[in-house]
Amino acid sequence: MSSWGYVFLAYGIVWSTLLLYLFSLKRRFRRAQREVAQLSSAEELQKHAQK
Amino acid sequence: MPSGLALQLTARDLSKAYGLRWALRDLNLDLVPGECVALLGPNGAGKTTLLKLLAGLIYPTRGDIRLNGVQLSRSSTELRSTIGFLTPGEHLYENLTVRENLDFFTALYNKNHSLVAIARALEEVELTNWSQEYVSALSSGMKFRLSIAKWQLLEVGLLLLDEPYGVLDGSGINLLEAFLKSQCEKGNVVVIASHHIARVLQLCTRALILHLGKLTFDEPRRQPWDSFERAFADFLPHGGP
Amino acid sequence: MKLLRQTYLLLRKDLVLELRRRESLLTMFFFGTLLLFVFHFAFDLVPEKVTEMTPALLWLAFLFTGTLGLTQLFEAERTNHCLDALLLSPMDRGALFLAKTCFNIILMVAVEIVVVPLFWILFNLRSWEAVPLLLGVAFLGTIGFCVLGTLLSGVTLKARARELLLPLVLFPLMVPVILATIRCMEAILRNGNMGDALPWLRLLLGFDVIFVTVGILIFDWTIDV
Amino acid sequence: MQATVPKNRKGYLGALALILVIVGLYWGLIHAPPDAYQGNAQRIMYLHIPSILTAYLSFFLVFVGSCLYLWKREKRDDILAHSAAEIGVLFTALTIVEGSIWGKPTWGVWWTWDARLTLTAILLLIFVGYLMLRSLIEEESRAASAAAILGIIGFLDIPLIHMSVYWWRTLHQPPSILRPDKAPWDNIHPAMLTALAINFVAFILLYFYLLSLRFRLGEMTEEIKTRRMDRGR
Repeated sequence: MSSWGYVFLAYGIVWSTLLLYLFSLKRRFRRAQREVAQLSSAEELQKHAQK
Repeated sequence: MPSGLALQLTARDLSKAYGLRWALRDLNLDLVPGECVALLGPNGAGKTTLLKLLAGLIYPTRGDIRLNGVQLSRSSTELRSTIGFLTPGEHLYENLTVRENLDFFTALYNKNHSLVAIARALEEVELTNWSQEYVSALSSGMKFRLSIAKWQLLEVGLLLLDEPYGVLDGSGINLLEAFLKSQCEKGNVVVIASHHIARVLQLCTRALILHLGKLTFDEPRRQPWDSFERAFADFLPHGGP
Repeated sequence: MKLLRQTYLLLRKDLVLELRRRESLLTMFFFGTLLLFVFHFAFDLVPEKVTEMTPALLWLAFLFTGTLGLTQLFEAERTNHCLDALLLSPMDRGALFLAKTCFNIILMVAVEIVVVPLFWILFNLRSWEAVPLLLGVAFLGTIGFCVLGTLLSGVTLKARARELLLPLVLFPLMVPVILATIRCMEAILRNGNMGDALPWLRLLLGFDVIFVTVGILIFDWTIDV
Repeated sequence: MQATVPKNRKGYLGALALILVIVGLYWGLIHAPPDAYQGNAQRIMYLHIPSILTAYLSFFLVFVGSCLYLWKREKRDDILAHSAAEIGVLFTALTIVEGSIWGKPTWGVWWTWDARLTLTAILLLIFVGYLMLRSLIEEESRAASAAAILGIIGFLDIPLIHMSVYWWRTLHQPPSILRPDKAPWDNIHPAMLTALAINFVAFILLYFYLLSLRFRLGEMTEEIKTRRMDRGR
C-alpha cells in the first residue's frame, strides 16, 4: 500500500468513528429530549387533574 | 465529648433516595436525653434507613442530622463514639472469642475498662462461662446478649436497635428491657424499630409511625392512647396494641 | 497518636484472625510455589537465561499471589456486617487503610521470604549473596503494590464481579512498580549492587510515598458510601 | 441545573469545529509539503499529536470532575467526569489506531513498543477500567464516588507511568531518526507547523463540542431520573 493509502486509512478510520459517535450522541440526545417532553406533558396532565 | 453527657439529636427535612426510590422524605425529628422512642411501621416504610442515617452509616440525600448542635458527617469520628447500633447477630467477629470481641471493641472505642468491669458485664448477660468460646459457636440468642454486654461497656449516648425481639427467649427479653430502662435512666436516648408493638409500647416514652418514607405519627405515650390506635389501625388488619 | 494506635489494634485483630484460620497465608504460599513450577515448565529455561529471567518470574509470581491476598482482604469484615461495625466506631478510616495494607504486606513478605530461597534451590542459582538485597527491593515493590491494591480493593468492594474487576483496574496502575522492581532486581543480580538502577529505586520510593499519603487521605470516601 | 451551554451556542461551537476541521484537512493533506524522510505517511502526524493531547486533556477533566464530586458531592461534577472519561477513551483508542497505522510505513510493523504508543495503551486500559468499574456498581452514588477515586488515582499515576515507560524505552531502543514521535517542532517546515496548529485547535473545539453534547445528555438523563422519582412518589 502506498504512503497515501495509509494516510487515507488513518484519516478514514478516525473521522468515521468520530462521526459515528456524534450520530449516536445525537440519537441518544433526541431520545432523551422526547422523554423529557413526555414527562413534562404527563406532569401538566396531573396538575390539571388535581386543579 | 464523654459519652454519659446528655445527647440532643435534631434532624431537619431528612431525605434519602436509593436510585429511583425515595426511602425517606422530609423527616423532622427531635430527641431529648432519657427518651425511649418506638419506631413502628410496615416493612419497607424506611425504618432501617432512618436508623442507619441516625447511626451515620449512610448519608442523607437532603437535610442533616445534628448531635448537640454538631452536624453528623463523614469526618465526625469523635461524634461516633456516642452512637450505638444493635442488630441481632451483627457487628461481631465470628472467628474471635467472646472475650476478644469485647476487648477489641472497648479498645477501639477508647474505653479502658478493667478486667473486672468486663467480667461483670459478661456475668450480667450470663455469658461468663462462654467467654473463651468462638462467637460462631454461640446461638443467636447468646450473640444478642453479647451485643448487649458490648454496648453496655461502650457507654454510648444514643442507642439504636433494629428488630431486637426476633431472637430472644423469655429471660433474654427481660434482660433487654432491664438494659434499655437503665440506659434511659442514665439519660441516654434509645430508638427501637420493631414489629412487637405490644412489648415495645410498654417500654417507650414516645412512638413514631413511618409509612412509605413519611413520618405520619409522632406523639409521647399516654394511657388512653386512642390517637395511636387510630393511626396504627389502618396498617394492620387486626390493629391495636 | 490515635491513628497508629487504631492501626495497631486493627492489624492485631486481622493477624489473630489469620493465624487462627490460616486461609490467606497458606493459599498464597502454595500459589506462589505453584507459579514457580508453572513458570519453570512454561519457559523451559536453559540455565544461562534463567538468571536473566529470574526477576520477571519472581515478581510476576509475587504479583499474582498478592492479588489473591487482596481479594480476601475485606472478607473478615463481610460476615455479620463487621465493616458497618468499624464504620460506626470512632475509627479513623486512614487507620483501616494502613492496617489492611500492612496486613497484606506481611502476608506477601512471608511468601516472598520462602519463595525466593526456594527459587534459588529449584533453579540451582549461584548468587546467594544477592538474595537479601533482592528481598529488600521486593519489599519496596510489595509496599507499592499493597498500598494501591488496598485502595482499589476498597473501591471495588461493592462492585459485581469484584475479583475480576480488581486485577483489571489494578495492573495498569502498577506498571511503574513492575518496571522499577524488575529493573532493580536485574541490576542486583548482574553486578551485586544497585548501580545504574538508582533512578528506578527513587521512582519506586516516590510511588510508595505518594500513594501512602493519597491512600490515608482518600480512603475515607472509598469505604464510606 | 441549567448552567450549561445554551442550545444555540453549542450550534456555533459545532459549526466552528466543523469549519476548522475542514481547513485542517486541507492544510494537512494538500497544502503542507510531505516530510523529507517519511513522505506522505508523515501527514498522519496532524491527527496523531492533536488526538493524544485531547486524550490527556480529557483525563485531566476526569481528574477535575472527580475532585469536585468528592468535595461537593454535586451530580453535575460526576456527569462531567463520566462524559470526559467516555470521550477520552474514544480519543485514546483512535490515537492508538493512528499510531499503529503510522508505524506501518515508517517501521514496517503495525505495533512497536514505542514509548508513546505503550503509554497511550496503558492510559486506555486505565480508563476502560474506569468505565467498567462505573458500570459494575449498581448503586448510583457508590458508583460515582468509586469512579471518582479511580479517576484521581489514575491521573496521579500518569506522570509515574510516563517516566517509567520512557526510561524503559530509552534503555532498550536507541533513539532512531525515523521515529514518528520525534519532537515535531524542532526542524520543521513552517507550513507543517501551521497545519499542525490548525488541526490542534480543530480537535480541541471538536472535543469541547462533543463534551458539551454528552454533558447535556448526562444532565437530561439525570433530570428524567429525578422527575420519574418525584412522579413515582
